[in-house]
Amino acid sequence: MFYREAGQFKTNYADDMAIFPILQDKIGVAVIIAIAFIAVPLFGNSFFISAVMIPFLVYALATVGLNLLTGYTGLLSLGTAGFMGVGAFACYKLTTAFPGVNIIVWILISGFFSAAVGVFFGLPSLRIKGFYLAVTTLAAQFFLQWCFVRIPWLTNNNVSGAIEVPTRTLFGFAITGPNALPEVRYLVVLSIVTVMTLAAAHLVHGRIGRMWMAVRDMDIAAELMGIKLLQTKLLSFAVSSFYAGVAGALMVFLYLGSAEPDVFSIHISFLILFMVIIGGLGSLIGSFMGAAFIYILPIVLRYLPESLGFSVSPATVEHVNHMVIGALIIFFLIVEPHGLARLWQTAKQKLRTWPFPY
Amino acid sequence: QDEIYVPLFTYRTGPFSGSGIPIANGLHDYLAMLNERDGGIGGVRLRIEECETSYDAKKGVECYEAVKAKKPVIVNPWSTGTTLSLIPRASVDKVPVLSMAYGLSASADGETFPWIFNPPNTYWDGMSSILNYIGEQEGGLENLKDKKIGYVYLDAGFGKEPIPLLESLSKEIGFDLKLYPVPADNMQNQSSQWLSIRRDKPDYVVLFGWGALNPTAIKEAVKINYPRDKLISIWWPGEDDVRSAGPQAKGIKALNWHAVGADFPAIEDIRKHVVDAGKSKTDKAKVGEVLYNRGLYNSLLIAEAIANAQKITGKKVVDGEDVRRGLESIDLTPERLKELGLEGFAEPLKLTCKDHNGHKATFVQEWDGDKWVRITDPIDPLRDRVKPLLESAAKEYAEKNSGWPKRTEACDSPA
Amino acid sequence: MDILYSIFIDPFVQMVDAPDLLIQTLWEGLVSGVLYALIALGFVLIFKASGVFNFAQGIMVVFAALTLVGLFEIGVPALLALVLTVGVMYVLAVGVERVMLRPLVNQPDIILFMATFGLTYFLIGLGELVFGGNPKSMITQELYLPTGSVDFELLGGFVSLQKLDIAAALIASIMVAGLAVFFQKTRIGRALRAVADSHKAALSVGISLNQIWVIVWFTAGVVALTTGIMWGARSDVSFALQIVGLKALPVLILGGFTSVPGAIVGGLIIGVGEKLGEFYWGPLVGGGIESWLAYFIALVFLLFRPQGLFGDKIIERI
Amino acid sequence: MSLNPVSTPAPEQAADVILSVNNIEVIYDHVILVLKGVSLTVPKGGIVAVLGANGAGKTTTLKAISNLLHAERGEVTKGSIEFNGERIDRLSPNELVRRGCIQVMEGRHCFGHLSIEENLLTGAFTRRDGWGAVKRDLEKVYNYFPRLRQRKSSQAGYTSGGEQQMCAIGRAMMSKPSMILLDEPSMGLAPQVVEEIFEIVRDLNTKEGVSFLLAEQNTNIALRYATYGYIMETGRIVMDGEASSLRENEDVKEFYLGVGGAERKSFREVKSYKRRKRWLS
Amino acid sequence: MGSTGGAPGIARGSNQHKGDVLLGVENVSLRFGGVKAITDVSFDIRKGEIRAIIGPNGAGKTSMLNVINGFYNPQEGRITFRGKTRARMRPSVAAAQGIARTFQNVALFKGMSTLDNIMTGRTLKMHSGFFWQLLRHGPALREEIEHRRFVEEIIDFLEIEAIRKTPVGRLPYGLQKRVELGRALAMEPELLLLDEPMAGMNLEEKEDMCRFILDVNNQFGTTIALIEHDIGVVMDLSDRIVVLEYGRKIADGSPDEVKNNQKVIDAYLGVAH
Ligand SMILES: Nc1ncnc2c1ncn2[C@@H]1O[C@H](COP(=O)(O)OP(=O)(O)OP(=O)(O)O)[C@@H](O)[C@H]1O
Ligand SMILES: Nc1ncnc2c1ncn2[C@@H]1O[C@H](COP(=O)(O)OP(=O)(O)OP(=O)(O)O)[C@@H](O)[C@H]1O
Ligand SMILES: CC(C)C[C@H](N)C(=O)O
Ligand SMILES: [Mg+2]
Ligand SMILES: [Mg+2]
Repeated sequence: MFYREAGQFKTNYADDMAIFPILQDKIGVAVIIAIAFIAVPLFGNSFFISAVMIPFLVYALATVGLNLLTGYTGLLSLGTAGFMGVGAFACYKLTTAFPGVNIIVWILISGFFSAAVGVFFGLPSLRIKGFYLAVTTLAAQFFLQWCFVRIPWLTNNNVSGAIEVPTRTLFGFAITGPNALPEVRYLVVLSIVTVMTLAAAHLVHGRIGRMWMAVRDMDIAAELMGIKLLQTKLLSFAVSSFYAGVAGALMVFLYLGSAEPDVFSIHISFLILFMVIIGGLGSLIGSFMGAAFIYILPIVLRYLPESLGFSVSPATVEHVNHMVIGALIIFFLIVEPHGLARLWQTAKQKLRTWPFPY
Repeated sequence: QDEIYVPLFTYRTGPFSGSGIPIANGLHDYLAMLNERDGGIGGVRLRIEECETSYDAKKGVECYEAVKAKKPVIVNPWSTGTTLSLIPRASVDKVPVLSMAYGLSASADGETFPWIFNPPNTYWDGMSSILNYIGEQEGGLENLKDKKIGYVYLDAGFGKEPIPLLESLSKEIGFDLKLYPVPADNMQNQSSQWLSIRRDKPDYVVLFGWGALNPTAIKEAVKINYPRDKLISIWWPGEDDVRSAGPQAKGIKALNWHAVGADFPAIEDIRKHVVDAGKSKTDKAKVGEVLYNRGLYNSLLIAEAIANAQKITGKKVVDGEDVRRGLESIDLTPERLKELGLEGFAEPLKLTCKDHNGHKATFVQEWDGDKWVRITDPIDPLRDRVKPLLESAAKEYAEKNSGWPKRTEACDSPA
Repeated sequence: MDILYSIFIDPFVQMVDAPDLLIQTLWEGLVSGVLYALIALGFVLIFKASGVFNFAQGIMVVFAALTLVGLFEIGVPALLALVLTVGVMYVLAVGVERVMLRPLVNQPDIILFMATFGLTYFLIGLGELVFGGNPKSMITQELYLPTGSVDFELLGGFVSLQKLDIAAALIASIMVAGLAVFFQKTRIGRALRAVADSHKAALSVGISLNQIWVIVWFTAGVVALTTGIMWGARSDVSFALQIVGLKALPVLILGGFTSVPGAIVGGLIIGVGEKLGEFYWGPLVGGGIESWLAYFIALVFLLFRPQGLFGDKIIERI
Repeated sequence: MSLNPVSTPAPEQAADVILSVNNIEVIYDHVILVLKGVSLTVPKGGIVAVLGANGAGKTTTLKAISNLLHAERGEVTKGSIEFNGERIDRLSPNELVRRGCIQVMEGRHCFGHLSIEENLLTGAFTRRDGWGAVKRDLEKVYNYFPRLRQRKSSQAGYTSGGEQQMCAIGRAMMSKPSMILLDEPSMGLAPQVVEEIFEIVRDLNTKEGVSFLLAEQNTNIALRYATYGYIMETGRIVMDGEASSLRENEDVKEFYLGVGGAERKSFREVKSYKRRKRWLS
Repeated sequence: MGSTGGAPGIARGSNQHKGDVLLGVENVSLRFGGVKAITDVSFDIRKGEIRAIIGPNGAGKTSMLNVINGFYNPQEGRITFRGKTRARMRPSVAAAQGIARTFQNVALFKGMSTLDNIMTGRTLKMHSGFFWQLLRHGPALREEIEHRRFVEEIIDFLEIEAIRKTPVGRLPYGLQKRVELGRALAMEPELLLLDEPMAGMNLEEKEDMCRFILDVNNQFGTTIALIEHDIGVVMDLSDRIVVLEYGRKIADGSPDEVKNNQKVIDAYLGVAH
């Protein structure tokens, strides 16, 4: 009843093409953003902010990036973690080489490095398709990871082969390093993620987005319509890896505070891919839902028993955890193969027609 | 009612659970025993909680964030990787980090790292002790000249830690060093590393392994039939790791600094109050195995630190701040050990504000086919060589991380 | 110059200098190749027969092995345990078909792929819950697998072949041969390929997906068990093994997702390639290149045959 | 002339009815209501045509019968379907085929990677009557479609649209069905071939007593071969009757046969103001 | 240009003189391994005409279209388009030169709405830079709106307003074909290749489709190559017809000539229509 576009007539194309054409959606999003920017930092405790929200946002960003590639352009990638790593190490080198420049700038610039790497490993995508394409990205993943381990220069010859995040400030607040307050780090991450997500939304709703989707849905037809496959795919790789790179930099600089190379292991690549799928291929909101599902749910499950007062051994919890998550994944796929986002839409659909069944 | 919160970072799952489980049990059971037997420490119960990290640095940090909110008096990362990420935070969050015989070797320097403790020896001490021992075999360190020493290690923070030392020593002494890194995701597939060993024929092989790396390495060693007595490991292989390689594994050596076996009053108490009472996850036979006792030793230090803290501050319920001081005034004399029902369990240990480690001697134990037997007297690390390196490393660390805090913490035990 | 020498000349000099090592390396390569191939084989079976990219194959290997050892540890005689484990794998197959595949019929590959990830998670949890996380050692003797090695002098050195590895190689080749025939020649085999092509169409001609799926998943389960035994005997039976499962990916991709012989050939190429690479060229760059070499090898082949060495040609038609 | 504007089961006594669909309702994706109560019956040995515009729901109806709906996340929410007097709404497609009811899907769906011959053989999957019999039927199919014989060893994915259509029909024939659901058999076929196919349909029908339910756009030919016809509009049956009587019906002529008045008028004459007149629906 | 059947604006002058050759096909042969899809076929298409290609199944019609817009490269023969001769070229180039087409087995972008599908047809005509796209402001937005307007005209023209936002995957076959036509039209092609646009349509819909084709042809003078199996349609619409059989050309001429050509009757028409 209350969720209706009825009576909301679009008088010009601009409105009709807006990203959230329906008023209720606009409001909803506004509310969420308000909560994220105000309520969370005010009321969240440090664990919630720095061990749940920050990593969640970082993953969400990476997921958005991968979604552009896999969800919108239909190119499967298992190299995300590798590209994130490139971003992180690039940022580390840059900020240690030029401490003067603001870290935010470096974080964003480091994205371009991973974009470049991404494009390079994207080259075979013209010839290699589907699951087969996974091999190039896997090669990227393992090769890059190997580089992080093997090239001491990347870690400024740090004995342990790990990188320590130096303290950097913004408007006098420490935003990286040990003394950066969780709230501050959170707000920085949140802002970056919000802006970049918006940009992504713009892309996919415009010409470029359509080109990507065309290539995804039927590349031959797309080519016969004058879309240049290679350029389109590479662009997608570039943008996607850019997002990954920034996410990686954020991950190390604003979440972990230090990183061993194996932070960017293949498992992260898989996790992010699964966030994309569970959330919904080709859906940006989905990316967030997916990230929440795969990242936050386990944490909740892990601390649920004790908060309910059971004393189960953490190992057992972990095991049961695995089982529950596995089962849930399958369950949700069965309920809605197109991901949580679509589930949400169907729900809205029902809302529209409510109280009538269809 | 009051309690002291002691989180334990453990890993009972994942590729490293093989080593993680006995450790976790040792850690838990000793503290649990204190609770059961003495109602905690100084009359205050310990709130013991495990957090599963599966030896994953990221999860470790997550655990840290999770427990931080509940004001832990001490954390034991049980992963060099995690330790490295915690080092900068410890001083900020005022939580002492006890990385017992692992982690950043340089953090032995209490001046630079007031909040980090890694007794009783650093990996550098360990490595140098091994060389020292090899030296003895060869009749003097100088005879290592032109010998070949292979280093098989987990290619992570842990395995890399001693490399700088090895390199400088190989220059100094003149042995040539061969590195055989084993990537974490290839632990169970080491044939090429060991083929290379077969080619290079190193005179000795030093093993820095953990989790599934150890059993596989030992199997491979047996397979290429590398002389077992020339394979010397750091202190992390447990009984199972060797046992699974079958009888041929006989003769393999490893460092250690504490007793193996269960005939100590304290461990009896653990049996009585915890294991038999079904409050432990360990299987009875494994009580007293090397890694179990390793975990126990770690808990011993925790308990000691808390006790000291209570003494120093006069408070019953102590916090991280106090326990840090407690750690700095740890002094495990033989008498004290006897008191604790662990007579002769380990060498005496004394920590100070400057020295957070002790750089203790270790001994070599040999696998006789079904248990570890001690075969040497205490072997000292090459202190004179390690010390300077450590100090410069500490300095370097502070410089690298611009704005590294100067030590402001008070000192109760000026050495 | 120096560089060039050490890259292009020196390794070969070494090979000639120590032929025994070369042969040993090749052998090691072959053996790990065979083992990779066994894992890959599981993938291929399922992919070929249902278009499902079974991410869970790696964990099925561990799960099967753990069940076997676990049963043995609670006192079941080895051979009985073996039989029971086969039974368990069958139950698993049926379960997967009922709970997972049936509702997801005719969904895009990527979705089914995702579902198998769910399965992976589930099996890990279940396995560790039941058998505990700590590694177990494979019951090699009890299963009458040969141990020890045959060593022989060769060109001034010695080569030692583990009897176990030889056994592995034999078993693997038998399996592969059998399966290859099964797929190409039998009525079921044809049906399997049809299903892989299009679930919808297969349904419409009355092929029973359910029956087909149980068959393949069960077969894959048995393959997994064999793999588990072999790997377990080499290192330990622990969840770390599942990581080795990843190595099957380049093998698959190289051999072609849809080809049984492809799996074996791919496996051998990768196995030998990476061992040689690591052994002779690895040291130049500090070793550890095994971790990615496999993928680059696969990549190179793909650039020439985008569908893998033996994979079905990708039909491009408008 | 029997014209029932409201659909009622066709006038055969239940005995020799092979298929009867009673008032079914189909929903896709839990929200999209597509069939709003469709009923039809096919007499044993009958050829029944379902006609109707795009999106009327012909394909959906056929899929509902052959139980291929759930593969498309659609489901029958009301009504019942009986084949040879037994409820079949819960049967699995392969069970249905085993009982002799097979569907030829709209738009080919051959197995691209299998050769034409292998495609045909998969059709015989449910058969138990031995290789000899299968071989014979294979020959029969080849005789019906000589073109397939020529291309028998080439991958179906590479054959022309029409060839694929033939392959699909041949594949269905291989299962020795007693009833075939044909969805748009004429689509993309050369006129001759269309004639051929319908001849084949008639042959199978007369010689082997196979019953047919066909969804067809080519009303002309459909009504020439069918015995009985249903006309669908947006998920409802709006009219049904003997093929002959339908052919005579004015509206049908006007909108489906295009013989408004005497002779068929040229497509060039089509005026853009001629908008679709609909039966109440 | 309302919804009453008028074609979208931007009429490209009414060059109705069906004179000069727009596309020439000379001695084209195409083989796939053993299969001879096309053997030595030559014909031409003149500006502004509707040129039908008919023939039995597997005759090589679709392949011919694929050759014309560069998806297949013939082993022999040359293609001349707008005076430029070429042996081989990438499809994207052909598109850029003004060749658009629809496909026999609908090749829409399944995941996208009708609107987006047709919008992709405009891709080649949109140029706003990447960074404007990021902001979705200034040029980017203006461009979007302008082209949206054009697409809306096509939507009216094809009378598919109702399904503007529906994912095409769910549309019934007939409508999909219509959307596909729209997508091709959005490219404002010089030469429009239609591969069985009326397959699977009932009479009424065929009539509509014919109307669209004729309108397009008249309003823009768009040249059209039409493959269709409905002889009625072909005879009525086309100016000239090529007949292929087994990849060979067996007839070429006006509908009447073809209709009465015995070869054609035997090979294709069967009973004379
Ligand atoms: N998978 C699906 N999901 C949602 N809606 C669907 C789906 N398949 C079909 N529909 C809808 O059901 C209605 C009927 O489709 P159907 O294919 O049965 O029509 P049809 O009569 O076969 O049309 P045509 O003659 O073009 O084949 C259409 O409006 C279509 O939009
Ligand atoms: N990519 C390809 N590979 C192999 N053979 C092909 C390929 N494309 C077409 N053919 C063959 O070329 C011949 C002509 O095919 P084409 O699709 O052009 O026929 P058509 O005239 O369009 O028939 P229809 O009217 O049924 O669509 C067919 O025999 C087909 O099998
Ligand atoms: C903490 C140790 C027990 C584990 C491993 N040896 C490490 O240093 O990381
Ligand atoms: Mg239909
Ligand atoms: Mg064609």
